[in-house]
Amino acid sequence: MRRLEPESADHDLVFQPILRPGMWSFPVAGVLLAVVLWAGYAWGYQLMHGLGVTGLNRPVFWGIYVTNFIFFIGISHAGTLISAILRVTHAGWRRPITRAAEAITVFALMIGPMNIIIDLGRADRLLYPFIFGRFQSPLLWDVMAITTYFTGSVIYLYLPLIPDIAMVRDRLSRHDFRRPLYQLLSLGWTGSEEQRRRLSRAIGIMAVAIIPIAVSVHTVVSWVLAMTIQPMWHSAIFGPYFVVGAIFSGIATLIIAMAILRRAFHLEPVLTPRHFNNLGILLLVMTLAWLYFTFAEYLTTFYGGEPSEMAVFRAKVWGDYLWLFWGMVFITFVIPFFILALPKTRTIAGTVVASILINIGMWIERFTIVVPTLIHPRLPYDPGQYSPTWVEWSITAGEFAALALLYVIFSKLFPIVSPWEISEGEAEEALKASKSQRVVVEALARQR
Amino acid sequence: MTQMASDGEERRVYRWGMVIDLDKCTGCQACVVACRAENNIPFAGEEQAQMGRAIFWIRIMPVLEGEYPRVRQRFIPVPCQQCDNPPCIKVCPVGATYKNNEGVVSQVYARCIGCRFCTVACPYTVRNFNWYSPQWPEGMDRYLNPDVPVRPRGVVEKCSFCSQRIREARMRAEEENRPVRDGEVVPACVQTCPADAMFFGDLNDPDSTVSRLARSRRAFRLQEELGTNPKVIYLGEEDWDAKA
Amino acid sequence: MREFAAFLLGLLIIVGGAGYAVAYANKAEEVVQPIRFPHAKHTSLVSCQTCHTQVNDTPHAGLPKIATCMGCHQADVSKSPEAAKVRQYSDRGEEVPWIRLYELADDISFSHRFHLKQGLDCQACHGAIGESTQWNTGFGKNGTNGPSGRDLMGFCLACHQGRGAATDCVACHK
Amino acid sequence: MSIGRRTFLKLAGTTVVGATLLPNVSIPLPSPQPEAPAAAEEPAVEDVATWVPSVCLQCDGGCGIMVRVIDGRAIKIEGNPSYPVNRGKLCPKGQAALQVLYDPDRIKWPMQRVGERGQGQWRRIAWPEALNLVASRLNALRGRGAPQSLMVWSGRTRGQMGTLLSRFTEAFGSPNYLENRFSGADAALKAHYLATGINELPAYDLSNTSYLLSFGVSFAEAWRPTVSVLRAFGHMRRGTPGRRSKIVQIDPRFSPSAAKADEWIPIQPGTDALLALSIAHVIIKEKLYDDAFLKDSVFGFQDWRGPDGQKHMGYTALVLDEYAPSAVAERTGVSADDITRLAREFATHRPALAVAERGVSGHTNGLFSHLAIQSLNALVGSVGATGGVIAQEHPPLAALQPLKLDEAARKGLGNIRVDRAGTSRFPLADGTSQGLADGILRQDPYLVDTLLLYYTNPLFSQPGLTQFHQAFQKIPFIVSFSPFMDESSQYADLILPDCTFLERLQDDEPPPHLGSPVLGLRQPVVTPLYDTANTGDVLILLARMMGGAVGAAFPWRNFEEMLRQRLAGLPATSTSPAGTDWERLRQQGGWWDPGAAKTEGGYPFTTPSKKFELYAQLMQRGLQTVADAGGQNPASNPGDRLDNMLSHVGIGAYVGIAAQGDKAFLPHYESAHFAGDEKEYPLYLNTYKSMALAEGRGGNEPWLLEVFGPALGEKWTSWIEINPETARRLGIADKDQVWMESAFGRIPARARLFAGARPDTVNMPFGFGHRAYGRWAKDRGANPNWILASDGDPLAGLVGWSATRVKVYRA
Repeated sequence: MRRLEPESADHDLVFQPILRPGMWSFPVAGVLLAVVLWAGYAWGYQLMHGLGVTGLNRPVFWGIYVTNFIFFIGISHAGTLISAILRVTHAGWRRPITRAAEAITVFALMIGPMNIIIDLGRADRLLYPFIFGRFQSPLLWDVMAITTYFTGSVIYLYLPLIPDIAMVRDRLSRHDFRRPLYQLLSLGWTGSEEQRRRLSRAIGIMAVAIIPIAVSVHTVVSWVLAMTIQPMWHSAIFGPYFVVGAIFSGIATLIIAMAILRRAFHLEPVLTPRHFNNLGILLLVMTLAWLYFTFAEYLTTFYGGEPSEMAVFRAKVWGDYLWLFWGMVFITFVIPFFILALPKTRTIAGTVVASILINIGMWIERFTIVVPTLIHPRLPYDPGQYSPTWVEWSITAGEFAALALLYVIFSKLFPIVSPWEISEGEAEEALKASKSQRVVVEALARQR
Repeated sequence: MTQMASDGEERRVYRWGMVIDLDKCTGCQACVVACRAENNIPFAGEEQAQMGRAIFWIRIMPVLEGEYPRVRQRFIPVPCQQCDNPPCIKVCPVGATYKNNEGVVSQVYARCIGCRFCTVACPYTVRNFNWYSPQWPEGMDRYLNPDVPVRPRGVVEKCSFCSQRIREARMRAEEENRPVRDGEVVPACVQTCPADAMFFGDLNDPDSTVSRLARSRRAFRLQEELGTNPKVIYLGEEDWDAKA
Repeated sequence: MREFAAFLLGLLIIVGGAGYAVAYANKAEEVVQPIRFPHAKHTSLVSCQTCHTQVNDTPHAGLPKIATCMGCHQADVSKSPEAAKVRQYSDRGEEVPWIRLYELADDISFSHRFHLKQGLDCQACHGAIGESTQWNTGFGKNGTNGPSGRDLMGFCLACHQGRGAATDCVACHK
Repeated sequence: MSIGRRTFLKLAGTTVVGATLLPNVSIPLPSPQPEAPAAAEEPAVEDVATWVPSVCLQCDGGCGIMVRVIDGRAIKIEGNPSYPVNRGKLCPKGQAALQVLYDPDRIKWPMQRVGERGQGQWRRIAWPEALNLVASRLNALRGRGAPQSLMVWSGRTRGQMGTLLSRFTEAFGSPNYLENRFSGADAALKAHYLATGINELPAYDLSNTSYLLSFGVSFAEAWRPTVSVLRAFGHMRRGTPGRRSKIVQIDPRFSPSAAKADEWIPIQPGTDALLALSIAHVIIKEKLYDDAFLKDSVFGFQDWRGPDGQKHMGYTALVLDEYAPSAVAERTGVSADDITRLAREFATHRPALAVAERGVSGHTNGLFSHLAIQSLNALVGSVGATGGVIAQEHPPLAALQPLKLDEAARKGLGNIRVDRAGTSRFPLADGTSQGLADGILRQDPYLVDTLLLYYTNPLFSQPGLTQFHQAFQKIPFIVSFSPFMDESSQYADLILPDCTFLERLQDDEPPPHLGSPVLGLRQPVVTPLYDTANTGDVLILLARMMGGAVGAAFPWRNFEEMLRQRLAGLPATSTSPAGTDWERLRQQGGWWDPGAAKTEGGYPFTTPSKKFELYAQLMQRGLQTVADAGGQNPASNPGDRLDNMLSHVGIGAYVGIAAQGDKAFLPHYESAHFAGDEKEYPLYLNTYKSMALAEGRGGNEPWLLEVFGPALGEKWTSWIEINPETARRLGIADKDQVWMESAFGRIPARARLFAGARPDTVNMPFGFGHRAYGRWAKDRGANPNWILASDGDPLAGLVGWSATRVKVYRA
């Protein structure tokens, strides 16, 4: 077997950002950092004064922090789940995008649960769930599932990174200050047969293991709502509904990230329209699945006509949330469906537009799941109202900025497209004399 | 019901319950104010109150029906329903709320992390959250009840059936080696109710006033269908039955 | 290897510092009472209730009022110069500013009366303070004898569990 | 804490010097504050609660309370379980009273105005200086021979405070003592007087009533004594096995009372008398009345012949002639069938009781409507009977020294009142605020030089506020005794702050309702927080500083001494110690004697006929007296005959009472007048009191503000209720900000659509719209008094709270 050393110049492209960082990233990172810092200030302000600085109230005890939580946990499925499924199913076209997807997972999982901490009335008692935890609480299930998922995702991101880190290590000059970092992280990777065998085995196990974990995570997230007896929360399909929504928004996020990386790092040869096309088809499947679940959920509620449920249903479908709700349906289903169904529009631009709309729509979906139920509690009290304050919006903006910022930093430190995996693929393809792989290689060559 | 204490003595186990007679209740809100005075509940002020941030351990739910001139309105005082199967307790991640052996759903302020899972899980929306630190402007803290702690910002609080009063009565009874007598202990709301529409006592004692009233044909519980099995029992309104 | 040593050293500093801080926080603060009061001398003559007059009737034991002290010390029963201080306070019409040793957290409800009626004696909680011959030995604020701030809940709970007394949170917590 | 007491002690013990006009008197007074009970002193035991009995003063009800005091701090208020008025129960106002005591915006010491009126600039002034100021001014007034220029205006006077204030005014020589104690209920009082001769509010045995016709009575919110009424309500509902009383609420607004009633009759505003009299029509026609009672105890049921042989029309003839159900159905908005049904139910479910209150008396025809409604009780024999109107016994207090007037006082008292009560302008009034602002403004009949305000806040609570503000500017010197910086105190020149009711000693007789006599003892539960003093003490001190006949009228060292003298008359009963046993009286919280109630055995009528008078001879004679003394009114000539006065020259010309001859003295319907043109102002404005704030005195208590309007979930602000259909027509949505405009101005309001509002009426609560009164009350909501007409009833000068038309439009 061909030794996997990076003399293959095709790979220089993906190392470019690390070896010769362009200056463009600093202003971008600066802006993102500013937003994050502002959010930090907002959080500090909230810690100082209490949750009163939000728009939360009785009965709307949960608002966009919980919305964000669900949303970020949702997009975390971009990642690991997709790449694992693709890996397990030996989808060859996955190779250039797995890294990008896995990174999204890890970062979304860092940010998502932050919302729970931000949402705590007593952040100083953060460790209590670990000290005094009660397993009957779905929140504890969340803690467990997310911790496991996060650990798994980090490992799953890290394992395929090892050979790449080693490659970077070997390409950095002896005096480069970053060298010790890569030295440490590469765990003495030499690319020996034994190492490669073990790595491949480890990745294989993780890929299988991560799928049920990922499914369980969003199921459990949905159960935080579904385990209560609140109208339009207490639903048996919430688990799969949320998982489908999570994968849906995850793919959309991945497409957006890929498009940005493609432009930013000139990865056009690696991330080809084919990838977008394939992901677009996946997205099309998911939007149909999402619509199916949404329809099932709402039809069941409507047909049952239970009064408390109908109060929430009415609010969403033709009440105060009419615009949000139908807007959501429009931008998460109607428009994306047409874009993605027609091969003509299933282009890079088309899938990106659809993905942006879908992500906005999915955030709104989370919001319209969380808030209208709380606004219409079971007892017909003075109905609630909720308008988030600058603190909540700032922190929300900060979270999206933080995701982007982490991504930028990551992409400057590690190859965002795995040269090793591509090489691995090349090796496989070479055996199969795959045409498509050659196209990539040729494209890479052309690019150079 | 009794239970054996370790020294072999039989000890009475109470199961506190409340009965609210809606036929008598006039919605005057004396219970609401009495509760706030007894339990050191701060007032929220206009801005916060309009946002729905005012804390009430018991509140009046006005149910208005019909159109002019055939209008009907009921006033339903809603304290914590003290469910026997409380949805709030199940969801608490740290055990900051629990049902004690006398059936009272209690909140442990020192344990609560303020995640508000219990407040959203409660189908009666009777749990409250301290959005800000409680405030008693310029000397108004002088009327604070030393028997009840002041809750800090960021924790959930709720009706305790005036547990400080129950504790006091139980200790007095134990000192005198007798059970707590029917009517000996009442929460602040029950004590003040001008129309005598509220009752409090031991549901384990079949002869207590609350047990007797709970067996009434008029008796119902809020959202019985949820299976929460509240220990706050309502008595419905009656009609004047002369043939018109 | 050197890193490992540094790591160990750092860990040692952190753990040690924390331990010291905890120990320091729990160190009994020695209290200087306005009058050097030997408990033993009094308990050999009278019961605790003689001076802590409220203990049978109220939740509080009560610190002795000057009138209580003067019940005996009106006459020169003791040659101690400390006893003379009692009369000086009385002459000035002042109460003795005793410093309370045992304080409970704000959210604790505790009744002396109730616990006495349950047949407990003072020593059950207050240990040997009644036998102290020195006015301040070992008895500091939230001190080492009897219930203290350190693990008061554990102390109470152990007894409650042993006697089958209430262990419900709201039995003691407000 | 004790500044107040110390300063006052010093003052009381000091020879008053430097007041040239004053006799140099030395008044050796002990502490004007009675010793507070044990709790307020150094606690005998630490941290242990004591319960101090006292009497609530959050409304006119007068409930017995027990205040939990720990370390000198008042912690919680509960009802006094043995007090007969409330039996351990308390309303939200009583529960919130600690916020009166601990209100940070209280007036903490005497203050003198330094800025312009109403600007709110003050300087602290010592008590001796302040009292000297008042004493010398008042003595100067007497010196000038114008004692009538003093006006004393009081509100919630309880027990001996009323006696003290009126005695002071009389001894001083001014006829201008105005007490608006029962504002809104005064028509009930007057009607009760005209029919029975007893000049006080009627007492109702509500608990035992089987059928209650409630005309505009807010029994569930604001009918005194609140708690007693609510207790009675509970009893009517489920108190007696096998009997659940029926309550019919006749009210333009679907109030909480209507919600709790069995039936709601949304009557056309101002037509209550029509409905009542047509019910009477059915009862008479179907002979459902109590024949025996009518024969023995009622005067004027049938036509009758006077001593001069002249034939007079009786009640029956009038009612049968004019008020058939079919004749009134359209005007009242109640169908003839309903009227007939109500009449039959009322007459056949005895004891039945018809009561009326604010909702009825708020109209210009209120007094006559009250007479009509009250007559129903006579028809079914519910006067002096269980479950009906019952006689009220009073505690037998020892008499005070008779008042000896000097020449100056006699001369001053010879003047007519500023408000023209008792003249042909308001012939049946004892005092009225209706013509008052006008009288002060025009200095007609004379200048009001000095005004003392006790527990009343006219610049907030009187209709026609604009005029009252102008009038107050015309008064050279205003003294307020208020513990709070209310609107009227802001216009004062000097404030001599009273203690709040939880800090002072006072006696308290509840309004009539139990039948049996009660005298509560309000005692300080804590030592006064600030340098404030009980106005009772201050008044006695002031009188003694003034010396002369005024000083001699107050021979007591302080209020407690006077109180003890009066209470000495109370005998020991099975439930209470004798009045001389001061300590036990204090421990119990008052004196009462349930055994003395007379629910059976008739009614102590003091009318000329010694019967219940359907034909009100007292009215006839009262008007005749005024007519005979006609010279007092420039518009009437001496020797005017009564008929003339009524129809042409006198009252008729003023107010337009339509009825003539006998009909005028019988319960009848006068049409109600509403200020404002019907075309321009198409909606009736119906004002009401709420449970939480009543007339507005609770506006500085956050606990009450936060629970203000339970029916609509409103809090911290006021609103107007509009029928949804009307609102739709006006283009107004729920919670819109709107203007409500009458012929007298406009106020902003928050519109709430409410199915319980009549399409032609908007409802607005009192209690908001303060322009002063502390941080929580100030600038919150709106006060309808700014746009209410100041007219009302023409005979007794009663205020027309709902006699104004308005229009509503979006802001």
